[in-house]
Amino acid sequence: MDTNLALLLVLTPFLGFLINVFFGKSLGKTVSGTIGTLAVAISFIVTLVLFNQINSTGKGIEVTLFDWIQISNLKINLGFLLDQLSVLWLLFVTGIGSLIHLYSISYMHDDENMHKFFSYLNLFVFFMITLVIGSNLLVLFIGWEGVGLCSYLLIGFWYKNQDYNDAAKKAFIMNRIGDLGLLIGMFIIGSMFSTLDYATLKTAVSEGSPLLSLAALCLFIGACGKSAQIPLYTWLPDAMAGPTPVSALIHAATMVTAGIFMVTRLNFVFDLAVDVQTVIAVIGAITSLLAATIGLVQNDIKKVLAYSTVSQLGLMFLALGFGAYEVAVFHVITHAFFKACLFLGSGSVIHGLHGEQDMRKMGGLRKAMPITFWTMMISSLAISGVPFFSGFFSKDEILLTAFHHSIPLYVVGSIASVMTAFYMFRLMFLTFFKEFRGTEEQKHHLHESGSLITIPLIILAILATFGGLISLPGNSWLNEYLSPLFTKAEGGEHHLGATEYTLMGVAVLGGLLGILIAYIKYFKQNNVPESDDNIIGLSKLLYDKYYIDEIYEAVIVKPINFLSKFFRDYIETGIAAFVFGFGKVTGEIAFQGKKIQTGSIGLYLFVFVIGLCAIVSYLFLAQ
Amino acid sequence: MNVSTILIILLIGAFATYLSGDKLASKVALLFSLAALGCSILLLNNYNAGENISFIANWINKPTIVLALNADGLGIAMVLLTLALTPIIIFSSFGNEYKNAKSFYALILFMAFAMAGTFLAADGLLYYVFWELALVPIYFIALIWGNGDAEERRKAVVKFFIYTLAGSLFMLTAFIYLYQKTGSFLLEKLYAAELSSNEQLWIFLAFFLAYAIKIPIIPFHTWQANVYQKAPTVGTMLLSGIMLKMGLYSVLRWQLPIAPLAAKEYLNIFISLGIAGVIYGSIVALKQKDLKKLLAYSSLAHVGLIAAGSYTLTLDGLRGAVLQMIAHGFVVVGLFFAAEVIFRRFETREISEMGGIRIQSPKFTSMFLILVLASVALPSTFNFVGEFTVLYSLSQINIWFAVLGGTTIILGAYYMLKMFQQVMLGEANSKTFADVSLNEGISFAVIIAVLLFFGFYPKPITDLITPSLETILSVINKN
Amino acid sequence: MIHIPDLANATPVGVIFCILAFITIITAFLTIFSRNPIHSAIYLVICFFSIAGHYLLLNSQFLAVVHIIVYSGAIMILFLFTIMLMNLNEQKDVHRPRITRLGAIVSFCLILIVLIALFINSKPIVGEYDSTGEDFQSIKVLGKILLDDYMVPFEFASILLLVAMIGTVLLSKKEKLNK
Amino acid sequence: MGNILNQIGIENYIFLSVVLFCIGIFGVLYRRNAIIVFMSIEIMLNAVNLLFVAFSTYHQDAQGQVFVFFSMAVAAAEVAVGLAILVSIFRNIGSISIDNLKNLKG
Repeated sequence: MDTNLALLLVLTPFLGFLINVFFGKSLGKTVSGTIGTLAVAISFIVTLVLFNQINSTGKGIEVTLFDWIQISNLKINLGFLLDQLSVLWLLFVTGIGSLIHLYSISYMHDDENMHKFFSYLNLFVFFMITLVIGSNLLVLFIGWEGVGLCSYLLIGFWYKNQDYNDAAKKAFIMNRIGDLGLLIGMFIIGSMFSTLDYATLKTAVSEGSPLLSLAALCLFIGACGKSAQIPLYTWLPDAMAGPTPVSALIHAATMVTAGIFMVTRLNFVFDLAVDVQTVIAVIGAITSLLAATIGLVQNDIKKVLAYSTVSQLGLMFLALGFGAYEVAVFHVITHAFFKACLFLGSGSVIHGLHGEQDMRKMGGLRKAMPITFWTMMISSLAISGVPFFSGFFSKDEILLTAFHHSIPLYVVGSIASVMTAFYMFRLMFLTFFKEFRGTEEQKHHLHESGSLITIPLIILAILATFGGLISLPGNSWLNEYLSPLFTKAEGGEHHLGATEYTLMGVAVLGGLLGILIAYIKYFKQNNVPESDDNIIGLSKLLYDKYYIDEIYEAVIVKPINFLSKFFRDYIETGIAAFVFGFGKVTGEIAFQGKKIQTGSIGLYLFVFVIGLCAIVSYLFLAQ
Repeated sequence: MNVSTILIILLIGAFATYLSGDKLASKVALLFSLAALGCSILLLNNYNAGENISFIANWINKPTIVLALNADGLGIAMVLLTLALTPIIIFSSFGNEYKNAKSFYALILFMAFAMAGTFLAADGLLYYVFWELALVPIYFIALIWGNGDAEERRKAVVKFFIYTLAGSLFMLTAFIYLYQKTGSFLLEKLYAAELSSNEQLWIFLAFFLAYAIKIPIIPFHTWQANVYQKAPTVGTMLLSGIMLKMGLYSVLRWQLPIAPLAAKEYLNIFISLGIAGVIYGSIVALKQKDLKKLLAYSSLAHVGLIAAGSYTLTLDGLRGAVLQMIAHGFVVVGLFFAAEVIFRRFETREISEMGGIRIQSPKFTSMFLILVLASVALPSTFNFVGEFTVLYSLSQINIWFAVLGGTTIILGAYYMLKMFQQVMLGEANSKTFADVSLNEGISFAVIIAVLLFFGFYPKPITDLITPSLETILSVINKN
Repeated sequence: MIHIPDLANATPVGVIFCILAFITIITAFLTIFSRNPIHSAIYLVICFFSIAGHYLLLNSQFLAVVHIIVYSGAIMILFLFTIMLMNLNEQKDVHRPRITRLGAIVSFCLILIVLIALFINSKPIVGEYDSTGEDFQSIKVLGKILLDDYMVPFEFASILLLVAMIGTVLLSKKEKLNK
Repeated sequence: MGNILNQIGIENYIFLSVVLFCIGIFGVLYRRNAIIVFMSIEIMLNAVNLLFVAFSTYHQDAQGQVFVFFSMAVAAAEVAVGLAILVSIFRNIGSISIDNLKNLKG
């Protein structure tokens, strides 16, 4: 029964993928969209059933299908593990997945390759589910690379534009750098404990060692790649080249949180590697701040959201670094709600403006698109940490944890939060308030999107509002639910004292401050960001993302390409010349030797006589 | 029935193909190759049932050379690879017109015969004969039916021929030396030979030269890219899909067990060479302008990893190497076939002249993409199983080997996706590109099916090869 | 040790041998040194006759006769005809470079010294030459051996001669140009 | 009838034929004229024949003479063919100097 349920869970999206691949075109757009959505919805229902079961019994379900890879001291099964963590993850993966599928039916309706889009989305959900429910690291790795592949396919969905293809390629390759880290981590763990199975591993891991720390570090590199942390974050902003639902699903809500999932899953490993935890916290904090600063000045609506995602992911890693896994998970969930909502809202805006993404050409959309506006407003409030929206609780918990462990990182995180509030409301003011700054024709066509788009928005907005209820300070359902997973009883149950309330107040004030600055700058003073050429000074540095892409290009990509050219033009020809050299030398010897053959019989005979004499004398003397 | 049946079928097939005339040749060849495949599957069945399917007969008395064909799991796996790829290769050529087709297809079957013989032979000299015999058909195939400027082609092919022949000569010397020592060419006698570590080193090096050229391991690879480019695609497939594996297989079968001390002592050097090939091949592949050359360098990178895995002398390394050999055989044949499909339509192999194919041919794009992904070892493809096992075994020797060898997954993705982007994506090309025909589709589908099936369920192959690899390892570790 | 014939106490046979040997060597040298090929040929004929004399001295009359017929008769006539056919004379002989002459003299001396030193230093023959008195070289005996033991080579020799004849005819035939 | 060698000695025959043979070699090296070269070769052949006969007497065995007989046959054939070749060479290049015959030159 459990096996069947698990298989149903995994294979329904895969079936959807197959149907859309082979018959999608003939089925027509609506049908293929419906099939895609249904496939994910069925998974969602199955997840609900499973969730119900696990929540009541409190026990995980393990399903083993068959042996997959045999290595001398490792036996790797293709198996699934459905426990609290994975089912929780599945809930929002399939839940938000279904909503986004639904949304896409309308959003992608004009695209000729809609069936392909849905097949990729279904494939993505399939791999994401595999990632989440795999019972060992290698099955996770299938999903891990699989979602990377789908991300590649979907970023480059409009494949006629080579820039988009570049972005897709970049995403895949950067992910692969992380994947190598993950693989190495697996190797180390595999050779240390002879297993990659979570359950076995949990009992096997007992004490920290340098090697274990190295493994944890390698695994974290993997997480960096997938979850867009320094130094591997640059692909995520570029990944916005894909259609907006993709950005919402893959690059905000689900795939990018895979790194956090993995770290949470292996919490028992990371708990023993304290140094690595520090590294994680520091990198998370820095990423969070760096991305937030870049987000301050971006003018592309999706870019702002992308940097915001990176920044929020940084905050989650900050929490992970302190061992507060449930806090990170909590933020993953609330973030999934409001960030998906924001992306879908921005998609709705872009859809309404026929592809315009530059905020400088928007404005005043509040009246034309009220539902979009209100849902996005709610989500912005949530992400800014305004009290009683979901983001308030989760972000506050993170900062609280940070405060308890390290004041500097707390300060960094807080500054990032203030910035978040600022750029989100900058986005809101520029997009929805004041006058419309686009062309007359666009203005003419302004309209609220259809119900297939607005319904998911509304649902997500509701979730973004109330999502915080699952883990109220002092009375956290989530912590209790997840507690079987963690070895250390840490983080969750804060005693709500004066410090905590003060911190909460500071956080709220910070958020409000950010909103206020945005209000003054973009509403009161009615500033509109300068066009690209006129950006100078610090803004220019921020606007150009600290030139990190350029630095990578110059330090890594260019040298490799140069090396490739050098190898091709010089080393290859050099070795070839060396090999040919043998032939040449032989030829030369023959050519020179040819000259001895003068053709003069006299000479031959002379030499013959000398030789004869020599041989005869030798034989004679040798006696 | 024993394994000699396969060889006889192939040999008869070669003659029958030659006699059947140009029109029928391709079909007759396909028929015989399928018959050989069927026969080998039957034999596999018998083998699994515990039947002895080896074959032994006297051939020459002085010096003692025995017609010994030994079929253990490893040999059968390699023969199956050969015989599964041969029909695919023959079938994939159905879209092309070859002049003097009867000789062409007869040569293909003859090559399959020689290669299968190499994988089965258990007598040093018999093995050597098969090894060299395989060189003859590919020489003619590349020379006569190749493409590009005839003079340059001749140069490349002759270089290849002499180069590999020269390498093999050292192997022959080693065999003769071993014969002096043991009085026999038989595999088990050679395994049992008592050799000092100095002798082993020389024998190891002599074998290494032959295999390093065939595989090829850098810096012995210079023949490869040019021959791959100049040979007709069928020839390239035979070379890269099967013939490379002869070298890799021989490392496992002959080199390591006969000279284990040398292998152990210089383990790090040879692994490093393999890994250097991985990195070097990947980097050179980045900037190739010719599609087939790019694939050739990618092949160089992959076989480097396989070789590195073989030289680890661990069960994982050997097993991963064999798995990767089989996977690579299929994927590289698929990729070269894709290059051929493009060539049939665009009449070019220059990457810069392609682009925008995806718009016109979604099916081909999907198939090509799957092959590209398999080539970069995406999990759930067969290649991942092999690559993971090999990298794992490398990590057991030294974690840095795994890190450096693992760069293949980054660099591999880089050059393959770059190539895919330039070839397939972008704005529509001015030239029309018809989507894959039924014949082409079948070839692709078979290859992809194999790759995906074994990607999830490699157990049959693992179970088949593991006992013989354990035997080899026990010989290696005998003292 | 080298045995120098004592001319004072020489037997008649010894004297004859000395004279014959002298003639042989001198004419052989003259053959080589004379500028005119015709003279060379004449000296060679004399040389051959002297060798035939040696044969007679060794009591092999049959060979002596055959020698005269084949060499002096057939071969030398062939030489003479050829020389005359080509109309060769002294002027036609090309100038010999000094290095060639030097080389020739060096190798002549060298091989002579080596061979003579060799024979001198090898095991000398001790004692008398025995003679059983058995007839071993009369025409009768030779004919028997030739057509008995050496039947097959004898026939082959005839084939050889036939082939040589055919070859000669073919070679000396004037080739038709542009056939 | 005593052995003739008792009066002359086999050494003298050996020396005679050695000298004769060396004269032949000398002739081949010394002269450029192909006909004279030919004659020198004949001298060498005769030197060997002489030795054959001498040893035939020494061993009281007719086989040596049989060999001389064969060697004469071969010499005859050789001279016939050789001269024919010379004639045709002369016809083609107008000279019989062996310096001009360098087609074997590499």
